[in-house]
Formats: sequence, structure tokens, C-alpha cells
Amino acid sequence: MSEQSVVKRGTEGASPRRRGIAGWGDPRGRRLGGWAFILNRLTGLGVLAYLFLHLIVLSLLARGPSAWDGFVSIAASPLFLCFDVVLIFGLLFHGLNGIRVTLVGFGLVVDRQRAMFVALMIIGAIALVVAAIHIFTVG
Amino acid sequence: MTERSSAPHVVIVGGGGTGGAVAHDLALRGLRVTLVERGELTSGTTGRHHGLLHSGARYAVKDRESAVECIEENRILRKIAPGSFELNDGLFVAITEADEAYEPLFFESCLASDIPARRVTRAEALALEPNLNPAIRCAVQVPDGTIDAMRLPLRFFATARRNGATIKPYTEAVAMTMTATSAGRCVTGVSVIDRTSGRRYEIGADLVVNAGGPWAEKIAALAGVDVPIQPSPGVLVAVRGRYANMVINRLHASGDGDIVVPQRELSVIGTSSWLADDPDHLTVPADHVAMMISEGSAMIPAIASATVRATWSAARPLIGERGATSGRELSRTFKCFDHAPDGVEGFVTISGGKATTLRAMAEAAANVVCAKLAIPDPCRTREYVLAPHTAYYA
Amino acid sequence: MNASADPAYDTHATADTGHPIRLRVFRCRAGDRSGHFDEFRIEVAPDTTVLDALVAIRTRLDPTLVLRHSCFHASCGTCGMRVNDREVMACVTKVLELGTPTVKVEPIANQALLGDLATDMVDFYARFNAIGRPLMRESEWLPDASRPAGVESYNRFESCIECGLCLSACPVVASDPRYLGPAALAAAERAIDEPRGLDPGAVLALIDDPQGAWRCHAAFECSEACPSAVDPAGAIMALRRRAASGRLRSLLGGRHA
Amino acid sequence: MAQSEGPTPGRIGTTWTPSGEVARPTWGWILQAVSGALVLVLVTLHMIANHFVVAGGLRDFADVVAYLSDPVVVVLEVCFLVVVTWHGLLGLRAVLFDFGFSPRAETAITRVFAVLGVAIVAYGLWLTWTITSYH
Repeated sequence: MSEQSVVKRGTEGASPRRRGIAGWGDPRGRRLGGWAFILNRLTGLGVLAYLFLHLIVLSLLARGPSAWDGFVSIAASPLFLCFDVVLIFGLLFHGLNGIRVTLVGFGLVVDRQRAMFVALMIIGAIALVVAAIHIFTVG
Repeated sequence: MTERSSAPHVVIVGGGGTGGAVAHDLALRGLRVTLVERGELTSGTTGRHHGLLHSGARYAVKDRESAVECIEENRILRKIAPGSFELNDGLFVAITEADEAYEPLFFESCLASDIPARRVTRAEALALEPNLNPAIRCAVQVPDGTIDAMRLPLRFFATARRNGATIKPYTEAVAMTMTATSAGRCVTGVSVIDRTSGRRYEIGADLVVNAGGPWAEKIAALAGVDVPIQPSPGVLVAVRGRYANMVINRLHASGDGDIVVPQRELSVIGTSSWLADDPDHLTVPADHVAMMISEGSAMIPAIASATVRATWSAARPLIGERGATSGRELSRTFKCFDHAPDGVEGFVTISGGKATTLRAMAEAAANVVCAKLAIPDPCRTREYVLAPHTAYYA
Repeated sequence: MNASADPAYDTHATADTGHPIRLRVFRCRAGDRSGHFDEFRIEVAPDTTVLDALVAIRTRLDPTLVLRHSCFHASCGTCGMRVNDREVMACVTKVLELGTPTVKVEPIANQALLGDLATDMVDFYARFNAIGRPLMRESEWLPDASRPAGVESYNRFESCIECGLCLSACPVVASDPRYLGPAALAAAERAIDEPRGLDPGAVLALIDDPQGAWRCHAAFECSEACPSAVDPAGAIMALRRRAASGRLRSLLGGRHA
Repeated sequence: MAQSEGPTPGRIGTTWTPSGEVARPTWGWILQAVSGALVLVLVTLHMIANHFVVAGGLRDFADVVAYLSDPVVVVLEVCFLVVVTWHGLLGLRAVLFDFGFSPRAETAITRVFAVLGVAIVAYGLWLTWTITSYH
């Protein structure tokens, strides 16, 4: 006998028809280019936030040697070093993906963009590992 | 065309190619027109058809009436709907000795039906279509073409609406309003449900046209009349890749799987034929699918190894009594039934026919409708160039 | 009995196959602010598509289900949907190949809804009409074939089937409806590539707009979603190359192309 | 069109119309790409100069002051600040514009960002001047 039935009715709220910001950030159903787009936005915003933070922190330099050297001793803590690795990741991803987006955006190597993305990410991963080792060993 | 507020109101049930063409024809003659369709427009047989603009050659030998109708409508459609066809002509190819023996009769019948046929040698045919089976013996070129099965009818809907017709998709006719008269009963309206809102309401009508295709029997039953429509499904197979520029037909008496219609990046092979009771329950039998591939590859060998994109069935609305043994015995031509002799006034059914003859079917139906409503305006759809399909969404 | 060994076996069966499947179907009526999901259970065969399943649900379980469909072979573009969060044509998406016991079916996103799974394509065509692109293209198939007598030129329909999947998948259209969007931009590139009576300069000026080709952020989701190999993202990038090289050439003293 | 009675979020109407801005955005994109490329070069120089040239990287106050005593370094760092500010603010503007605000709001964003950019660069110049004056 065939199984055929209405199982349930009106179970939960459905998504709005215009996806809005979910169209950027909802990872479900995303493919490579979509992930690159999301990460490009997140790393761009993150690096920009760091830029502002960095500029504010640098104002300590204007307050003289004791203020600055006090901060530097905090910045050498392991937590800060982890933060540095995240920053390097952001810079590497945004920069390397930016190379792809720029070339593709001018209509260059469009049909090889996926391979280019993979190649750039491999370069980025190697650079990130090297940078992380440098940060934790040299300090 | 301005709507005449005092003009009779005609409700058309069925939003396929026929319904759209009837709406266009009646709107041009100045009637008030409302068309209802239970789903999306062209969601029945119309959208599912092969996409073949017939030259009529297929029917030239056995059904001269259909052949003449086809070539006439083929010429008219090219004129009134430019851009809706791939105009690459068709090639009928003879593969077996029997096919070759059939060629003289076929060729003469085409000419006798006013179809501009041209004899093509084996060498020329293979130069025209390098993917053809090299074993072909000879071929005949005729003015077939590829139709966009949805967008051509959409142009009729778009034009009808520009001329004042109201088109209501997702609106299902669920009952006819009947009034008793001295001669029997009269249809005076249609009860519909708007499926997008769930609202049920009634549309008053001076006359109702049943353009339900294979569903015409079900719609007629709402008015308590019986129409002899036999749903006759056929299987179609679309494969990826375009193996011919022209429509490739087998040069023989009509059979199964003997037409390959190129369309966009697909080749569509069809079709088979059997009889069904309910157009809402169509099957896609495995053996029919296999037959499409094997028959199609007899003409174009590459089809045997092509990737199948889709397989589906479409139900032809054939005119005939239930109990006929095979769909192919029934005439392909259309008929318009005025149900007044059945004791039901104000109700007309148009059915049968095929996509190529949709305009002619509409003309016949509109002539009956206008005669009944005493509208003197003649049919103008032979010359009236249709709006583009995009106009429907404006 | 192995049903598929039967030559008359219905390859698109929606009953008595022994393969039950659940469909979570988005429901929404005209005028509703938000929708909900209904769940249905039917049985499917190996070739049964999401569209077959939905039509079976409408025929046998719930006649109020509203959906668009027409050709059943992905050439009309009406049955585009989001199935398990991906944009697909329901008519060529086999239920069992999705590999999930429950299949989520939603209408395409970023477009107005008529009800349930049916979208209103007015916005889609408003974008298209701005380009005024041609419907037909010169045939680029079988170049070694000779031309039949009496046929002026090979032609064929444009590959785009106007389904709207690209607009549904595009992250930019998701948040800003003013963006011209992938389908119309792909049409623009076609119109410049093969004008057939259109003015390529005017089309290029139209897409060189803040809401035109430059809104694209190169996510390539449109090209991934396209069921008809149009590659809208590639077309957008080609347009940008045309626009940018024109600008740079004019900067270097040449005439703006 | 009569049949659209459903929820219609963000309808664009029956005809898509270009925004009609005279300034073509091609230049915006070209400048964003060029500034991106410059940032890539300058950020690499910045990192190398700050973390690899001096053993163990720039650390204490004296290191920083010594670093900035070289006029070439000052020029490079100021260029870096200008370019990265340009690229960052233009990028943030592009993200905000994807929200589909009104044209008036978009004009306001552009103006605020222009002022912000000038302020950031001015702050950087002041900071550089202050530090170098310790020398």
C-alpha cells in the first residue's frame, strides 16, 4: 500500500521572501564563490575595525614612552598573539581574494576564477602557517 | 481596442494555447473576456508539448485536412509572432528501404497539400546535418520549425490583455451557474476559487467557452454535458546537446519516437501514444522512454549516448468516442461543439487540434461564439501581430 | 517484485513504489505577512522529480497548493524553486538524488510571491525590458553543417529561460532590489555581443550604472544556480571589462568605445 | 499588474530605471582596485619594516621613534595610511550601500565618510609629527 499523507500543518515560521542580509550570510546552500563573498566581507570589516583600533592605540605614542611601553608588554601576551594570527588571516584572505576579485572584476581569467581562488588560498594557508610560527617563536 | 461596457461577457475556462488564442480573438472583436486557469498559464498540455511548428508534412499522406490546416497556420504564425520560432526548417529522412519506397507518395502528398517540400539527396542531407545516421537513403526538406511551447501562447495572453481581456491564472472553475430556460438550461456564470487567496466567487457570463484541452470532459461535466474528448498521452524525452539545426523527422507513416526537435541546448525526442482516462494521472512508462531513445538514435546515432535531461508525458486532447483502440486512429483536427442541441445554452467547447493550429481553433470557436451572441465583427487574428511575451508581465 | 524490471513501470510514479519521502512545502496565501511549512508524505520512483511530487500532492492531497509549472524539461523556466536551500528547476531535480529523507521546498527568493511556491515575475521582466534584449540568437551550432536552401540564417532561442533562479541566489539582490541583477546583465552582454538592431553603446551606458554591472560582488552564485548554462557572472565580468577598458582608453586620450 | 496581490517586498515597479547618476561607477571600481593593489604592496612593506627589519620587530618607544626618523619611512607610512583609509572606507560604503538605503541616506553616508577619511589622515599626520618631534 502506498504511503501518502498530509503529515503536519503550519509547523513553523517561514523565511521572508526577500532574503535581505540572510542572502549574504546564510551559509546554507552556498557554493565556493558565495563563501568567498561572505569571508571577503567579514575580513574586510574586521581588518577595517583593526585599522581604527590600531590608530587609537597608536595615540599612546603621543603620550610618551611610559604609556607605549606599558601597552607593548600587554601585547606580548599569548591572547594578543592569537589575535595577531586572526588579523594575519584576515589580511591574507582579503588581500589574496582581492587579487582574484580584481582580475575577475576586470573580466580577466573569469573562466579560471575557481582554480585561481584555490591556488591563492593555498598560498595564503602556507603564509598563515609561516606567520603564526614567526609570531609565537620570535614573538 | 476599447472595452465595450455593454458588450457581452465571455468566460473562457482553460489557460492553454487554445484558451489564450480564443481570448485574443474575442477581445479583438470587442467582447468582454475573462479567462480562468486553475494553475499557471500553459501548465496543462500546452507547455508540455513537443515544441514543433508543424509544416503539415507529417499528416500529408493520411490526413490531408490536418496537413493543409498546418501549413496555412504555419505561415500565419510566422507572420503574427516573429521571434517565437526557430526557423530552421525540417528534414524528413528515409532510413529503411520501406521508408524510401514511401518517399514518392509522401513528397507528392506534401505538394498536393501546398507544403513547399524539396527533395534532398543523401549526400546533401548529410552535409546539412552531419550527425544524421549515415545509412539514410534520401530526405525531404519542409518548413517545420521549433516553437517555444510556453512563450508563443503567452503572446496571445499578453495581446488579449492589452485589448482589454482579464486573465486569471490560479483560478479554478469549480461549478457552472445554470438557469432554467424554456428550451432547457443555460450557463450564466462560473464559480471559481482563487487558489492564491482561497476566496470563492462567481463570475457572471453571457457565454462560457470550455477550452480545457484534455480536461474539457471534466469541465463539460460541470455543465452537465458530455464531450467526446479522449486524453491521449505521449512520452517525450529531452537530451542534452543539440545534434541538429533542423527538426529531424522519420520519413514513414506516422509512428513513435520519430521526431527530434532541437530547442535551445536540448534535443527533444517524441513521442508515443496511448489512451488514458484522467489527464491528471499521467505515467512515464520505462519502455516508452527506452523506445524514444532507440527510435531517436535510429535517425541521429549520437542520441543513444546523450545525457537525458528530462522525461515526461503530455496528454493530447483527441476528439473521438471512448473505446477507440489507439490514439493514432483519431483525427488530429479540432472541433467546436455548441452544446445547445444537448439542451445546454450558453456553453461552447473547443477541443482537439494541436499547438500549430491554436489560432485557427480559436477562430472557429470565436465564430461560433459571435454567431450565438450576434456579434458581427469578423476575425482579425490572421494579420494582427502579437505583443511580445514579456508584455504579459507588464 | 522488482518494479523497475516491469517494462511499463512508471518511472515518475508518485505512489506504490516503496520509497516514502517527506516534503516540507512553504505555504503562503496572498496578503499574508509571512508563511509556514506544511509536511506531506508520498512515495517516489527513481525518476520522480520534485515537480512530479508537488503536482501529485496538489492532485491527491491538497488542491490548494499553488505552484508554477509548464514544460517539464527546464525550457520554460516556470518551476524554479529553492529545494533544500539551493536554487533548482523542480522539473529536472529528482527527489531521490537529493539524498535527504525530508525535502524542503520554498519559492525562489527575492521576488514577489503570488502564493505558496508561485512567484510573480513582473519585477524580473521589468529588469529584462530595460535592456530590450533580443529573444533569438544566431545559431552557433554545428558550424560544419551547410545551410538548407530557403533558410536565411540559422537561428535559435537565447539560452536564458527567464526562470529567476539567478536573482534568487544573488546576495546583492537579496538586500537591494534596485540592482539590475544577473539575468538582465547577461542579456545586456548578449545584446552587445550580438546587437541584432539594438544600440550596443546605449546598452553599455545603461549597465555602467551604480545599480548595473558594478553592483556585482563576484560571488558567482548566479552562474552556479543557472540551469541553462548562461553564466551570468561571466557575462557581468565581460561587461565590466568593456566598460573599464572604454574608460581607461578615454583616459589615455583615445575615443570612448 | 492586477494579479500581484501577494506580499510584495521591495517591488521595483514595472520598469527598471537606471539611477541616472552622471558619474559612472566604473571609476569607483577602478580606484578601489588600484587602491587595493597599493594596500597589498604597502601593507607588505609595513609588516616587513615593523617586524623583520629590526630583530624581534619594533618594540619599545625608542624603536618607533628611531624608525620614523627616516623620511622615506614617513612618506611610505603616510601613503599607506591614505590608501588604506581610502580603500577601507570605500569598501565599508559599498557594504552599506548593499542594504538598499534611500538615495538621500547614501549621499549622507558618502559625505560622512569623506569627512571621516580626511579626519583619519589628519590624525595620522599629527601623530607622525608628534612622534618624530621626540627625536
